[in-house]
Amino acid sequence: MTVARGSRKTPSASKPARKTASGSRNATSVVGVDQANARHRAALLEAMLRIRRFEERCVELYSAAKIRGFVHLYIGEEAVAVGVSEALTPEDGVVSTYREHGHALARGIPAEAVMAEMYGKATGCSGGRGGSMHLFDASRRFYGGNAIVAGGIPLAAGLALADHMRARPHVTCCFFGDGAFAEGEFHETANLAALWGLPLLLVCENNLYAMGTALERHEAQTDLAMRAASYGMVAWAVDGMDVEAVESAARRAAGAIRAGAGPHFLELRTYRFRAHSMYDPDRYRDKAEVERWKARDPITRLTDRMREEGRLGERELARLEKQVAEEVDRAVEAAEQAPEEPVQDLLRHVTSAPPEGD
Amino acid sequence: MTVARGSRKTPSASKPARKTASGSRNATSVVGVDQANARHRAALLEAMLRIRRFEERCVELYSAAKIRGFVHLYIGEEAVAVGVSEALTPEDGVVSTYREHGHALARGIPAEAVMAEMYGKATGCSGGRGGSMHLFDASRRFYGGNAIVAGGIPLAAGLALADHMRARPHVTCCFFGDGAFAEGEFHETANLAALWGLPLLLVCENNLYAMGTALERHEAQTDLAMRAASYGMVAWAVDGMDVEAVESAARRAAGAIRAGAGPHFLELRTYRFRAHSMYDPDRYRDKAEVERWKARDPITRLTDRMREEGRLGERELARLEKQVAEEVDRAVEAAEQAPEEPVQDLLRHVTSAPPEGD
Amino acid sequence: MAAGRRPREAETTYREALREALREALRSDDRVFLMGEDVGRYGGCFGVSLGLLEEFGPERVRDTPLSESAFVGAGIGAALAGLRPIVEIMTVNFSLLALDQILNNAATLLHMSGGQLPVPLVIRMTTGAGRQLAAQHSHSLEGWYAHIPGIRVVAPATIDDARTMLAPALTDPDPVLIFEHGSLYNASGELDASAPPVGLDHAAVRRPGTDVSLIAYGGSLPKALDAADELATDGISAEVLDLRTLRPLDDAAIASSVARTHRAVVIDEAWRSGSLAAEVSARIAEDSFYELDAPVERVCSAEVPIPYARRLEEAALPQTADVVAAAHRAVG
Amino acid sequence: MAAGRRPREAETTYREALREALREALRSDDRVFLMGEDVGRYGGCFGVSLGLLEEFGPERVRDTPLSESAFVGAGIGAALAGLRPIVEIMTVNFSLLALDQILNNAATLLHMSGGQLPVPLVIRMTTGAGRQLAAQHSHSLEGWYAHIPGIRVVAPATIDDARTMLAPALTDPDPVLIFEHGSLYNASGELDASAPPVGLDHAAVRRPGTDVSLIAYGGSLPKALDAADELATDGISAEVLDLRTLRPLDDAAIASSVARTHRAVVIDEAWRSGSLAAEVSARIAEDSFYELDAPVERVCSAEVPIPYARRLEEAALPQTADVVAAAHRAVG
Ligand SMILES: Cc1ncc(C[n+]2csc(CCOP(=O)(O)OP(=O)(O)O)c2C)c(N)n1
Ligand SMILES: Cc1ncc(C[n+]2csc(CCOP(=O)(O)OP(=O)(O)O)c2C)c(N)n1
Ligand SMILES: [Mg+2]
Ligand SMILES: [Mg+2]
Repeated sequence: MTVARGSRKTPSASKPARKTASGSRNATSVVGVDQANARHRAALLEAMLRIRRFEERCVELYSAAKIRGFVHLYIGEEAVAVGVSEALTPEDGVVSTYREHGHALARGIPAEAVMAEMYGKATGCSGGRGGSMHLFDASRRFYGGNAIVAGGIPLAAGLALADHMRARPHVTCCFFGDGAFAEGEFHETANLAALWGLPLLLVCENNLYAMGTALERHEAQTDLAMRAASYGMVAWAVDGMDVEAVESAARRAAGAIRAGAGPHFLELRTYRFRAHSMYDPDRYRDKAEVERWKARDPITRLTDRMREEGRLGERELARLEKQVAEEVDRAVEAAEQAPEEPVQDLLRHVTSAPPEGD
Repeated sequence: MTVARGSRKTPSASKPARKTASGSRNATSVVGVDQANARHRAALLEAMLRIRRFEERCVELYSAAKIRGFVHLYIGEEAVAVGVSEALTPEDGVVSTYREHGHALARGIPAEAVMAEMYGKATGCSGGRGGSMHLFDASRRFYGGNAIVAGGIPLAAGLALADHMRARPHVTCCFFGDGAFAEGEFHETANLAALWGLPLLLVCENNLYAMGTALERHEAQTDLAMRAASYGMVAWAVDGMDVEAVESAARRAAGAIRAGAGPHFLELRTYRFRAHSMYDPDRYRDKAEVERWKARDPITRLTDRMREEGRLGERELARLEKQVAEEVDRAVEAAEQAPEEPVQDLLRHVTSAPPEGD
Repeated sequence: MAAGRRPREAETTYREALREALREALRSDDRVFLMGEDVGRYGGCFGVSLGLLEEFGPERVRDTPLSESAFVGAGIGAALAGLRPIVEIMTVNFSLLALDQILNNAATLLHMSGGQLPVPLVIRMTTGAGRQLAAQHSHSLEGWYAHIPGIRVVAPATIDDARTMLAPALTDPDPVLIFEHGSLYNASGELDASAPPVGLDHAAVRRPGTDVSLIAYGGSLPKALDAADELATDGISAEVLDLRTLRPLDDAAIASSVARTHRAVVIDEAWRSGSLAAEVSARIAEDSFYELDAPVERVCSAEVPIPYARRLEEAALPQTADVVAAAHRAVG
Repeated sequence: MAAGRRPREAETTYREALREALREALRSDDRVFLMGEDVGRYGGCFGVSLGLLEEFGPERVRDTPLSESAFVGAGIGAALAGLRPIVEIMTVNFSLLALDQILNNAATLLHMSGGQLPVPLVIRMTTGAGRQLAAQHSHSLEGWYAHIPGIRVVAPATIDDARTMLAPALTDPDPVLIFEHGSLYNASGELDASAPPVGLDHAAVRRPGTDVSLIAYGGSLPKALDAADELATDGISAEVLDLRTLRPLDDAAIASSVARTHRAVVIDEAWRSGSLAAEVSARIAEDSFYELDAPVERVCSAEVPIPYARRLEEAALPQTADVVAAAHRAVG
């Protein structure tokens, strides 16, 4: 098993990306690499904007008490979800955390289904039972939405194990944070996955904080990729604020996994621009630090790059913004209108058998 | 924090051992280094013989149904307990596993108290409530005797934390097996100890098997010292069949810990000559492998070395054997005679308050 | 099999019956696999899976590292992905390390996902005390698991149940936990191959009676039956009800037994406070209030970490004599 | 303080009362320290320990990594070594990851060592549902902990108890678990500084009554009190008993309340089957059999992973109206 030391460098893209965020595949021979690239970037941008605008609306809706419970925003980290999701096929599996709006939207769950879930409506992607922290979509092999830190990691290994045993060429992608790295479940699963050579992509979103605790105050060894490599799996640290870097690393990793190289670990160096949750007064971070990271906003970074290369006109950006805004509007509207799950259905889905009295 | 890669070599002794296994200290200026060394070796030998003969008797007593429950023999691994215990002071703490007769005896708990415990008698070192897997001696800071694999490791970190917070120059020594390395609790504690710089000596008895599962079938990366070093702590692999090598490594580690260098990890490469427990038919190991390791018997190794150097006469060996045999005899006799804990005391010690009705 | 033709009965142990059930499951459905610590090379820590590695290979009889949380979680994931894992946790004592996975994932995913994600997982584990294994190896925590909505908890107490409860557990689309009491593995008896399996829904009257209901399960069933024998010599006719399924409880069976006897003794090896026996006792007093002629008696373990010493352990655990005494108190 | 001189009462919140208790403990005994996830820089996930880091420094207000098993185990070790750790587990939901340490070490070491190793440890955690936190963040598992011999389990439900239960918990030579219901943190009221603390042994009658006993604890106490108000308007005099200590239960207080009222409703936010309420119900029916005029009623959570949607969650949890209805059923 190859052990790659986690370096601070991003592995370079092995070949131009061919599948766009919108899911369409363009044959390079027909439209040319440049144009395909441009289209692909636009799709990446759109996907990141969708997450950003969706969550900005969530903040308003939370203040208006339309959304309740714990809500954890992904703003600032969009490049990770979007870049990684690009490397996955619809047959791959995804396991996520409580900070998973970005993962869910990037996976293609419609904004309407996610918003309705946050409203607790019957049309939500979990029938209103899950809320912000528990988004699911079996049809997209999106297995949630886990609010126990590191609790989804063993599950992801099991999904990968099933593919492995059935010789299916799928990857299971598991998102989790730097804080989760300290939990025993991460360790147990990393060993298990490396031992059994499971087709598992471990995606560590290192946003430098576990709630209010900075990485260097919760990890003895802050080079997480190095730590992961010590299990005998390939591990890279990647700039998580650069969606193209993320995509390229994820593609390389997913490709290797599909080819049978066993689990891979990506440490995505990123940052959350907002507080940990809606309740968090964010007292533990230096404002200057937050500003420094905001200067690396993945959306600005991509749009700047596209502008520089003359590949993004203001008109196109405006069009994308408008499209995304409308989508979010529609999602909110639909959620407002959607029916609630009837209270008499409370006991449905506790077991697969219909509840007594049905 | 220094990170030492786990090499296969044993760190050489920094200075001649000065404290003997029997606990007496000899001033080198008075008796000369050679003589002190010889005496020290005899003490090491005696300590190993005590464990060996004690456990051999346990086998007989188990067949005779004098001892019940789960019993895990240490035979073959004596050099580890004896060598490590040499590096500890009475003020240091020790946390052990269910395979802890060797640790208990090497720590100085009288064979009588251990044997009585295995008989379940009131005079046992746990008042008969613990049995083979739960030997305790608060007066010797011997904190057991833990039958949940890896369950003692966090506890040991806490003992070390207390010393750390109180600036007491003590080491807490925690024994555990290679199998425990896969448990989340090991990982969580290794991180915590390294992060906080705790005075903790992690002693991994790598006997190549976790029950019937060979190391390479439970660990993705079998170089355990290397894995431990990845947490940012000093870690060495040591020949666990050579009591002097063990002692010297443990002394170096304990010295560094006392000097404030934070946790150290020792991987002791050893082997159990007997089955995992009394119930184990030992089907999973190659007989030839067992024989190969038996050829490295730590007791034979030390006696051979002493004989070669003309430091062990057959008379002295016979004397030691006799002394140990008598000690074990006395322990058995005392255990036979000892009273049982009265059944009406069943509810004592559940809480510190006397049970109701007392 | 034609009615009337009775197959030859074979003497078998509880252990062998479990093994035969595993073998049948592995043979009949290639989605089934067995996973846990030492289930393969070692043959299972209690010898249940001996020989299965040789027959089915290391992919389907899968040894795991000591990582209870990871391999139970992996079982949940594999179940989500269409397999039918049987996860063995050596003993209930170690299941605490996987309890988060069981409660927060296995039991919860179906509901939390609005019905999208059933978890067809079977988890087996040994439970109970009585072999001088001391405090950390003598737990009886099946009552905790029976508290969790979304899972089914069963406790085969007979050779027949050991042989027949696995198949319906694997057919159940939801997680099923099977508790095997350590004292039963060597129990032997005749396997009644013609008896229709009772399934996973119902309690079973193991011995009919009229004066008092002895309600037990798992490792306590033999004690209840012994007590009934003894009570019979005192002229007391005790009915012995084997709960079999601890969640959901078979309320109808409990109520109808109490309606017959008007007196109940619940036997449970767990510590008394907060035991499954408490739930059974509470249900009887709540649901059969006007049927009861005496307070429900509970015979449980003393509230003490189970000690090693033989006599102390015996004193801590429910014994036949305790059941007899409780029945006498109930009958008055 | 001279008798007769009543100190000025201050309006305070449950959160502040807890904080004041922590501050006092840290000030008065240098062996005391607070350890847990985000107790320091963040100020505690529910703000309880806000400001304590600044006052006592990072050694004594100690942030931990996300490693529930390790830091709870470390608390046990530190207690063994003579310190008086207060370990905070953010919520009961995450305590499962540390349950092995609590059950197999904290609760067991004293007995298993034949009395040599008391563990003077305090563990605090938030419990309960009601804030739309969904299935994994809404558990009420204190009943499980109350099953474990060797530990004490308490649930302060009032401002006074929040202020006064910590000190005796720290004096207790054995492990004490403190459950703080999430819905109580913002509750505010007057702290009666002159009232003698009730200690950790006794339940408290929060409102006397004669027709029915409403037995509650923690987050359910306000609902029981509201129900009593409502019942009063129907002419039913309800006594409200706050259990306060869940292990050991104050049997005498329960029995004497039932002896007064002959009817009991037990309110518990846990799932009904296997809840602490089951134990209380069973004890009443067993110990006060001849006092009871009606079956004990239990008002518990529906047996469903707690759903996020507001109306579903409300329907799942015990509500005042449910208590009122149960009391009416009991009174008949
Ligand atoms: C086992 C567990 N412990 C504690 C918590 C409370 N908690 C929720 S999120 C969080 C921080 C997690 O940090 P990280 O893994 O870095 O993810 P991030 O929130 O930064 O995305 C904590 C402590 C929890 N949900 N689960
Ligand atoms: C958490 C837990 N899981 C499983 C067991 C059963 N068990 C007891 S010892 C053992 C093997 C441990 O191997 P290792 O740590 O290498 O120690 P060794 O026995 O080789 O000394 C197992 C699986 C246990 N006691 N605790
Ligand atoms: Mg983070
Ligand atoms: Mg081993």
